Amino acid sequence: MDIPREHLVDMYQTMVKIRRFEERIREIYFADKLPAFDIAAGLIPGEMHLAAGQEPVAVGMSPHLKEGDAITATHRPHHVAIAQGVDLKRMAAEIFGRDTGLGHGKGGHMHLFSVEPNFGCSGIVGEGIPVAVGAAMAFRHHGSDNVALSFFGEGAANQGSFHESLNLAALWNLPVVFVCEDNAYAISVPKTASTAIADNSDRAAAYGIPGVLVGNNDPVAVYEVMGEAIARARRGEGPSLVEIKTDRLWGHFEGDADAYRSDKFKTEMLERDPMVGYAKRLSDEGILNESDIAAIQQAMYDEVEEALQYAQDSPYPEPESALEHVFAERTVTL
Amino acid sequence: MDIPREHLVDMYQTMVKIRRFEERIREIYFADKLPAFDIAAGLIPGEMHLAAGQEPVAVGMSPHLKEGDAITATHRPHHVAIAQGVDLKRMAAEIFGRDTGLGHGKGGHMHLFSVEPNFGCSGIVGEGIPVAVGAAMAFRHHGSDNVALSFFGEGAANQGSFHESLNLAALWNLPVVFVCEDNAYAISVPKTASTAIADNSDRAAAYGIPGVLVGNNDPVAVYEVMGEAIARARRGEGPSLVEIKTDRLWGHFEGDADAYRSDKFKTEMLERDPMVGYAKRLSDEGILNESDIAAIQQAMYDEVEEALQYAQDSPYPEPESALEHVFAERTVTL
Amino acid sequence: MTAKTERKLTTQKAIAEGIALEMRSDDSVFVMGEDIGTYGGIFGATEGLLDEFGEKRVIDTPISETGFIGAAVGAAINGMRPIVELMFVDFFGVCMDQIYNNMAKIHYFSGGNVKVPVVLTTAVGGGYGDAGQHSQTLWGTFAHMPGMKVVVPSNPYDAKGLMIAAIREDNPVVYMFHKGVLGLGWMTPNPRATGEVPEEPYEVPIGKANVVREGTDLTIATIGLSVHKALDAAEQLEEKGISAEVLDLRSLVPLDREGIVASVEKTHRLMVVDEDYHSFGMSGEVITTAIEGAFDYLDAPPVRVTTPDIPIPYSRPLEQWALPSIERIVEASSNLLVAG
Amino acid sequence: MTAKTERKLTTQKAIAEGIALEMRSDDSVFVMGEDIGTYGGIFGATEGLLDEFGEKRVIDTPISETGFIGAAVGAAINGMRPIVELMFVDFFGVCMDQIYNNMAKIHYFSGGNVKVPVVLTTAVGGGYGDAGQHSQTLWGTFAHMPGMKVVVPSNPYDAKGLMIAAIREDNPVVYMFHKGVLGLGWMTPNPRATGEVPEEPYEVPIGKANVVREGTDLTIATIGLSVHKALDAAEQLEEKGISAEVLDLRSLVPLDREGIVASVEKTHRLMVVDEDYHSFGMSGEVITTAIEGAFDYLDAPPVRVTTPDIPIPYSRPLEQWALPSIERIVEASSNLLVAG
Ligand SMILES: Cc1ncc(C[n+]2csc(CCOP(=O)(O)OP(=O)(O)O)c2C)c(N)n1
Ligand SMILES: Cc1ncc(C[n+]2csc(CCOP(=O)(O)OP(=O)(O)O)c2C)c(N)n1
Ligand SMILES: [Mg+2]
Ligand SMILES: [Mg+2]
Repeated sequence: MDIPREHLVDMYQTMVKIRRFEERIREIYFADKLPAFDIAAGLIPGEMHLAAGQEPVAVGMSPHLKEGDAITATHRPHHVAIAQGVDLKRMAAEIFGRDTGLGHGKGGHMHLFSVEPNFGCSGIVGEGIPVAVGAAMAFRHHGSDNVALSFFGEGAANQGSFHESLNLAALWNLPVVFVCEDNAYAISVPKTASTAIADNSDRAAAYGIPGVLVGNNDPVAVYEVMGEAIARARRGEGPSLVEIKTDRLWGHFEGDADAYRSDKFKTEMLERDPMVGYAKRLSDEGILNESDIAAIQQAMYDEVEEALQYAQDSPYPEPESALEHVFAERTVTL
Repeated sequence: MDIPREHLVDMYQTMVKIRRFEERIREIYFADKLPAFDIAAGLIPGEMHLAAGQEPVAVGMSPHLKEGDAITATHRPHHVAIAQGVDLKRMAAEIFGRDTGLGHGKGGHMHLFSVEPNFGCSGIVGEGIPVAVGAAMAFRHHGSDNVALSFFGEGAANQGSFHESLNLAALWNLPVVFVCEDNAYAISVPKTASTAIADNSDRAAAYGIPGVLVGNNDPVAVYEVMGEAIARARRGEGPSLVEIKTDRLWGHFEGDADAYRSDKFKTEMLERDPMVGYAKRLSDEGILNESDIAAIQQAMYDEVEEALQYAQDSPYPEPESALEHVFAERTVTL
Repeated sequence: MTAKTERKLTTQKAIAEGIALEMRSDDSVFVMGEDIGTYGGIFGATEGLLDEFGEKRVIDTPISETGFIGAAVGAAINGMRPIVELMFVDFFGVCMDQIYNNMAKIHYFSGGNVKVPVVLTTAVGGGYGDAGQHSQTLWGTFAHMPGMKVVVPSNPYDAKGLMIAAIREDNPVVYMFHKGVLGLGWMTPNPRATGEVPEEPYEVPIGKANVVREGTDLTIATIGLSVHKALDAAEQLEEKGISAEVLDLRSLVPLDREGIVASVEKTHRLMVVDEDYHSFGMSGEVITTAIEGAFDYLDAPPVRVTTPDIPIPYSRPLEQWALPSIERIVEASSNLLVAG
Repeated sequence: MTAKTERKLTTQKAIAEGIALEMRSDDSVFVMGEDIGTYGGIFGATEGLLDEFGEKRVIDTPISETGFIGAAVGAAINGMRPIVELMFVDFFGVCMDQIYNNMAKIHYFSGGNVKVPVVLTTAVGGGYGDAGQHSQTLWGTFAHMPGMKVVVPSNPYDAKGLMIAAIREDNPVVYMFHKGVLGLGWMTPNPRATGEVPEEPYEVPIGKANVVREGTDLTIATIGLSVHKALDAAEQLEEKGISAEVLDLRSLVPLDREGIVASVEKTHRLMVVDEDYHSFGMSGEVITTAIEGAFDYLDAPPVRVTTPDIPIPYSRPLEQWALPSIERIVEASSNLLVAG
């Protein structure tokens, strides 16, 4: 399969954007919480789950998306949201709890909802999986060829919602791609202590759908496998399950001492950082030279800074606005 | 595998007992509800799920049980309870809502709990599956070689608890046998409309455990498969999933018009009634002659009548006793 | 409100008719759940819909409540108006996350950008020997958690009007029908379960209580089947010279606090009849509402007739003793009148 | 009650110590849950247990709450005394059936023949920006359903004593620890989260409220972190010459109704502070309890300071505005004193 050059470059560009965003959020998150870390303090309070290292999972999908495709992601949503093109400014503003945020500050980093692109995520493991099934039902009803994608971790694959959702999508032959981001850990619990078999992709057989494994954290491999799974769904040939072995470079959430992963594991993981590997590959293959890469990095850094600045400059919502948006006003007319 | 004669006879005897019990409960259930059926009226109010036709699933297991083995069953529990040897009198009394019942009338036919034998059931689909996993954890902790069995219908195999429980049992290599009673229907919903694949036994692969299919409703085939699964668990070799194709001869609950199953399906089903087939086999093979069979039937009929009489003669609990047994009195001493 | 006709329906048929009318006028409405197609719903709430609208819009599901209720949420976000049935409310425990954490909160999390117009229908209530996992009402549980409206019709007219209003709502609505008010042929006959229902579509506003019987001596605030029991009790009380006002709350979210306060200001005495568990539920909330709004009007402490904090027992004498009964309402009313 | 020592612990360490003591004396006690082993529990409630007791008795689980909580029920029925952790109470929706329909009802269904001694531990509470699916308390939800005791310690001494009592109970106990009272190094420092704790095992009886501050002008009945806020408010009120009695309910099931009534009979005024959602929960039940037991003693209608019926918002100004605060308690107290 030969991949259009712009896709290869787009993927790199998006990877840089994601990584930079996560790095800067991390800095800002800690900046005003240290030395005595207080989770409630600072510009960004609460839990913060960052996806550095998992960029390939997200960027390999995005070139295959079209307008209206729906994505449900997890508590670790930034990479997927950025790869789908969620407004970076409004996303940053939401993470900063500002009125200009996607949810006017009501949701926060685990509850990012965007209408166009069609994105949502949640703080409950496995909660988004059946939601993607329902989005696919709506697409079929409307006769569109849109596809729904649901991202979830390998830990979520042991939650009942995984089983129920895959059975429903297979039974009804719905256009859904289930994407298992296997970073080998659910907080401190290694996959070997949570999952009775080695590869969740083998669980596709329990639903009679294709199960494909991407054994490394390579954006190009993800691109190819996701391309086929999405195309298949678009053609009306039904759902598939894609499992991607990836790496969570940092702790489960920021502040996690990460003592449960051995130094050896962590060192090896950092050595295979996909940012480095993919950049090298692109230059080796002559697709990007050093100055291209430098230019891309600068452009992405600027875009991220702009978004973060927008967020920090935005006002907080009024306290009383907490009472708004519990219920929608009636719009249906009699 | 040659099967001891007494096992073959025991299985028949128990099948007769189960069938007779279900037939008589059915008569009594309707007796005082007709002509104008009122579910709240009569000696036995509420929903009544009977297992006529599913006797082989239960009796094929029982010769392999030993004292202390735990069973969790479903909303359709009588056949399994009788096959495990739950006290027929106290079980009948519970179904009649009497103070002498297993639960002093508090539980009813979907909530039969017995300490010895170790039996429980529930009204929520899939609820008993993880309970069996926990029983197996206790057995291992106590160093016993007891086994836990969980019975559930093919409809329950699409409930999240099925997935979570099988993964746990496989992960922890626990002595559990998961028994899927596939009668092809979940109330009115045929398996083809609920399950993305043909055989739930194939789902065992998602947990790396053996999955065995008993393709017909033959007690001897069940005996052999369950014998191996139970022995395997007792040897400490871990869980298995057994699926048995069986028939629910009557409606989902009594009063169900059963209009969703075609006359053709129902006629063929009645033609393959395992009671008839198994009796014929035993006489063909010279294991039982006509008078043996007649004697067995008489004995079982008498035992069932005795239990039903005991139930009807037993007093109702005092209304105020509804307040008892919400909480247990403290027995642990400081 | 449109003029009534002479046509009489059971509550069950009124619900099905309300759904059918909206499905005809709005193609985005569809129904999903266990046994709601061929079977027409275990309690008949979807009777006849499969024949008229076909398998694409009337969808029988596997026993996967988390899966298909979560799917209803996803469909609603993407332009549909799903009606999804949880066969018995007692089963909520296998799927509550999708209901209270997802369906009910997405609109809020999105700051109003995403709408989730789901109607979750579910059967509630006991009294017919179905034991502890098939007899609960649990409306207090649903009403405690924000983001979903909770309606409980007690008669055919309200059932149709509330269903149509619920379907047209842009918010999640939990629509609880009590098995005892449906007028099912296989349940104990209940004359109050049949009544006049206009054939055309109409709405009953969600959030307005209904004075189903005017009275002056005490207010009996209740919901669901207990409305019928309160009305029967009120007739007996009248013979004793006690004039009871019966307030059918009709919805718990929104709760018509003004309606409660207004009635108490008139009668000066309050009884709450609640088939749900006694503590931490509807009875305490309604009484507190009266205290907050009409403290100085109360001539005696409000009382409650509820189901005690026990699992619903199976055996008839136990269950009948535990659930609110006409006798208990009459007795408590008499006591309330002499109190204070 | 055994004599206190000078030794001080945080609430988190007191919980872990209580569990360790019982595990030493009773081999049937074991712990199961997500990240409770190597990690020691996300909130440290099981810190050190894996090292002392090993993998057989301190078991990390997959993210399968229905599976492992159901397994705890099965283990309890078969002679074990499991302590099972639901990491955040907000996750109850994926496993509530095993909790309320199974764990809490089997003893009743069995007519007392089967015991289910499970301790379900879970973290509750907000105030640190963790948003709408990680900040709820939901004790009203658990207290509404019969068959499980519900305890909520507010300090280290009670935390250890209630844990030991819970483990020794032959009934299911839902043990809710508020993140804000644990004394965790990564949470906003809270001096009240550290206190004297005897080293030996002892019990705090489940079902007895605790007057943590004596007062004469009003009763502030509350639970969890709000006990600390009420105590802080009481100090400010004292400067205004208002004497507030603070009642730490400590458990909702059983609810110490006598304790509530006794305090109200003394102060004649009641405020309930509840971090849980406003409606259909603890605040209404406690007020109704006072009305039923001390109506004639009340000089003014009881008031409540609660979290409104909204999902917990993420943004700090919104969340801080929505949750009960010292300021709101002080202001409502002052109003309550002039009312009536
Ligand atoms: C139902 C539920 N259980 C537990 C949690 C707590 N929790 C949040 S993230 C997480 C680990 C998830 O692991 P995985 O699915 O592999 O995703 P990852 O964090 O590795 O991206 C857990 C246990 C939760 N949010 N929801
Ligand atoms: C969680 C849950 N969902 C739905 C029901 C209602 N219900 C009771 S039995 C049943 C069908 C079960 O089918 P199956 O598991 O095949 O068992 P069978 O009745 O065929 O023996 C259903 C849907 C329930 N009791 N619990
Ligand atoms: Mg992971
Ligand atoms: Mg079946």
